[in-house]
Amino acid sequence: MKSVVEQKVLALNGDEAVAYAVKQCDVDVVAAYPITPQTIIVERFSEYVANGEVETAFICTESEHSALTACLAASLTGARTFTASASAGLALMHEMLFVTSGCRAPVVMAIANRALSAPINIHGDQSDTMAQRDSGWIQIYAENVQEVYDSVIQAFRIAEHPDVLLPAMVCLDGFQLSHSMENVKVLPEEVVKRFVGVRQFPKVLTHEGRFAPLRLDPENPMTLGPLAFPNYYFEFKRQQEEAMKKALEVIRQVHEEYAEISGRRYGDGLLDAYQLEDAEIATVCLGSTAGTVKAVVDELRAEGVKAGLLRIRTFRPLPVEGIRRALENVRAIAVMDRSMSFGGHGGAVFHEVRHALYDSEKRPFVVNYIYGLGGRDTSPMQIRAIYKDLEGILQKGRVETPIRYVGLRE
Amino acid sequence: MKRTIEIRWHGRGGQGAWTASELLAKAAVYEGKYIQSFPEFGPERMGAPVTAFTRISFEPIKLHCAIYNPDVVVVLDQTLMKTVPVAEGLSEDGKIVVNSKDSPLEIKQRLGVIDKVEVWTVPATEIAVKILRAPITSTAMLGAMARATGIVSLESIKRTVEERFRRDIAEKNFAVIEESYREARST
Amino acid sequence: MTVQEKGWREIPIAAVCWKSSTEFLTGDWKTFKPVRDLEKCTRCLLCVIYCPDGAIRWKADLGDIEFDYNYCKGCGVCANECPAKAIEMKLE
Amino acid sequence: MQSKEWRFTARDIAEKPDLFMSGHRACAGCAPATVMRLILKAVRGPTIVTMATGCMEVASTIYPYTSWAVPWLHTAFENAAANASGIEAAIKVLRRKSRIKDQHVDVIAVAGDGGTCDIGIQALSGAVERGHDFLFVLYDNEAYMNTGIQRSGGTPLGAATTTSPAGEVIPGKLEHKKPIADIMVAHEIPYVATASPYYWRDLLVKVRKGLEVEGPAFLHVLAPCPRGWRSDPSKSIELSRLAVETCVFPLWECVNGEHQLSAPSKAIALAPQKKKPVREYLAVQGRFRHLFTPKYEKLIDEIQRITDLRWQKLLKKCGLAKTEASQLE
Repeated sequence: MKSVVEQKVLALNGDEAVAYAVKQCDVDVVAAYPITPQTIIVERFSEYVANGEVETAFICTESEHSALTACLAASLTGARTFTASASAGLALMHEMLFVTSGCRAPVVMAIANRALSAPINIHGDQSDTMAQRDSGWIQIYAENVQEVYDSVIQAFRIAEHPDVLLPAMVCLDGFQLSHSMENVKVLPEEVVKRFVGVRQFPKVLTHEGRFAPLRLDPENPMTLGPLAFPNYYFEFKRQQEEAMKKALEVIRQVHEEYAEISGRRYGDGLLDAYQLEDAEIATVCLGSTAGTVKAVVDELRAEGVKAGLLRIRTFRPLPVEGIRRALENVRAIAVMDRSMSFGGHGGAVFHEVRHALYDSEKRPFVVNYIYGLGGRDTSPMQIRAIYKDLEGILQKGRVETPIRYVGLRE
Repeated sequence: MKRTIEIRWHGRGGQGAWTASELLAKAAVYEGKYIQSFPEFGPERMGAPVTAFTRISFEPIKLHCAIYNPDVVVVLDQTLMKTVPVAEGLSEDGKIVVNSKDSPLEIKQRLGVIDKVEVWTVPATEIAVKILRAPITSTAMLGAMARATGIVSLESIKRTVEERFRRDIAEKNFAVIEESYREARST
Repeated sequence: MTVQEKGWREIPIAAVCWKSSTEFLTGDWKTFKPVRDLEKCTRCLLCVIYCPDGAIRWKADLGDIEFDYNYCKGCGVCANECPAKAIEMKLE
Repeated sequence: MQSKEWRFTARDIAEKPDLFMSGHRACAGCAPATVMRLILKAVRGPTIVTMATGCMEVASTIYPYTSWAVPWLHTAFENAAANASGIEAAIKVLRRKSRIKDQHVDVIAVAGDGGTCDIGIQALSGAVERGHDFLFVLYDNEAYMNTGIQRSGGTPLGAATTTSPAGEVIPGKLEHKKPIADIMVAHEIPYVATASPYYWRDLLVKVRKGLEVEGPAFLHVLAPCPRGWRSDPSKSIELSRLAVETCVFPLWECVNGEHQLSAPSKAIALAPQKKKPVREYLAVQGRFRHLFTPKYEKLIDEIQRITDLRWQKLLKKCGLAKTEASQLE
């Protein structure tokens, strides 16, 4: 067991925490394009560059598409790379998200979650990252600013792990985390540097018939990003899926190793269960609202209500088994989605959670609550009302409205 | 004492409501407390009414939602009272600190708040103009609110100011904070 | 597909190419093939330079050029550009 | 830099092994393939090539085969210059941190006319504005050939493509070719040039110059496509000569803002009687066949007019056209 390291307490907002973590991770290339509410990340990082506090090459690209492209190309040249975006910026990256995961480039990206246009809205919701859930990126959703900092550091280790080699997103709710200043315990820089280590490269067979480290290197020429016909394409997609499966264990391990140094744990790194052991009713939630839910659960518990929460920290890869185990003894579950899947049956998180519980013999009631779109605040009172609804479902023994909206004017 | 104190700041874009909120939060961090400081989310425009929020607690703060019932309201610009319902949601035993030359009683009447609410005033603009030669009232209001609430010590506030500003500007702001601390009056 | 292709566990990740295209012969694409008149050829090497397929090689040991019909697609650029008119395109 | 000349002799070129290797699946008579071979004959040391989606990318890297003996990367269509930005930045930092061998690595981005003039212009403009040290090579076959000959911003006036077909009322493409090299000159980068594979030595020298300048360099190479131009495959290189001889595609360089004609075009400037009519160039291409009918013949005059106008403007920039240019005004 390593002992917990002594740490400074800083007051940082979520964006600043991202920039601070990136500064400590020995990142070689950062390429980014500004977009609210991500801007503070690139502004702070620019200051580190301007003051000579980092050795990083900072590229202010002319678009998010080029930002991710530059990170991808730099990553494939052997650099540790980072970018950050939100909303429309992430949407503009859409094409390159798939290329990045397909090229197995361990780019790390922070997303200050924001609604998608139209109408244009700069405020928080998770439509942007949910729309990219099938892009082959690892997705970690943070609950508070401390976790934002911790997750960015972990993300580099996870993404670059030889069993994984996948890009990773750390998602922080726009404004609620990006612009909220909170206490953040930060590790000493040398501890972080040691934790993330120097990037390692797996060896692959090249056209010269040799095994060489996977990167663009004139000493060992290789061709990256070719055309694959139907005779090969499928196999590469299967490889990516395997890497995602392996990532589940790697995320858990990296989280545990980090916890031993930092003293901080977020469940098992995949799922953060709160008062779930004996819970009869529970919500499932991602991101900062989980904090508000926890405060409400505390109140309900004090009132004798057996309420709980399952926060999904890692949404991709999805810990399906863990979700099933955590929830199968709960009798009624409210899944909270901060995005919509138009024309589908409820939101993306709802789909996944309900799907995970299909294989459970107990099959609890599962209902969906769409909340917080376009930055609409979700109050503790509204969350109490959700638990009240769940109690009602248990009393009646049936679900009348499976998909509901929180704080929406009729 | 409540475990978590919630503060709402009213100002105009450019007056430093968010800065004041952050300075207070950082001061509380120096005292080992847990904090949250956030602006009213959205684009800030010079002169437009803006709001900022601070939570200070003795334990980690879980809430990530707006502040609906603040314990303390700080008004950086008296003229806002004409258009912004600054006392909205203020808790029954709450406090409100207003930048004004007027007496706390006059302000209290104008706000129409219940008797239990403690109203404080401080001529922050005058103090700021006198010392800083500019009507920037964020630090003056910090001094007054420290007096009114006792949430953080003057020393901690000074420490954050010292960290944030250039030495000469910081020293002028120390004077502002001290004077407004002294000059703050309550009902 | 007649050749048994490799499974997903066997092929290198990230779609790194593991064969040189020189193993892929394009010589059977052609209808006409270039034939050189050794008398007329001045060894100016323009055909070597212009050939889109790199199918005409300079052999330093022979002091001469050589057509590599494994790759030649029969486009006729060499014949068209030959200043000495030393190359003729003939039906395969 | 201007004074330096490289002795790329035919023997040197022939002896240097192909870094763009045989066995690629470009069409017979593909001038872009010749251009790829020639570019790589001019590299001076460790080099990384990155490419936009397009004919050459597809034809040269059909998994598991590759025609590239140098490190090579393709990621998407519109971003070759952004790839180059990332590669160049990574090399710099990794050298500084001693993570890779401490040697200079040249970066070449290659794209077709679509990946340069149309979808790729944003990334290109951004990358050169940022001043990355790389050479961008446009191999211009004047349409989206990879997807089946659709018109692009690089397609010339009157050319029939599958999205600008010559019909009963419309005579092929109605718009002029985008002056991409001039647009790159407007970025005030240190080196911009045009080249043609027929003038292979001129092309090689320009590639080398583009690599040697510090900062971004742009090379516009005309690369005839027999399939898209509906021309005889054996005529691909000849067409690249005719384009220069008719001044449809003059050869020039702009070094630090100073224009100068390259030898083949300078010869025409000095002896204007050598300038061939555009008809000679158009007549051997099926994509212009409809222009040689009474209905659309006038368009040939228009093509001649715009060719002359652009040629005169160029001469003026090169300080060679005082009289003619003033006549035009």
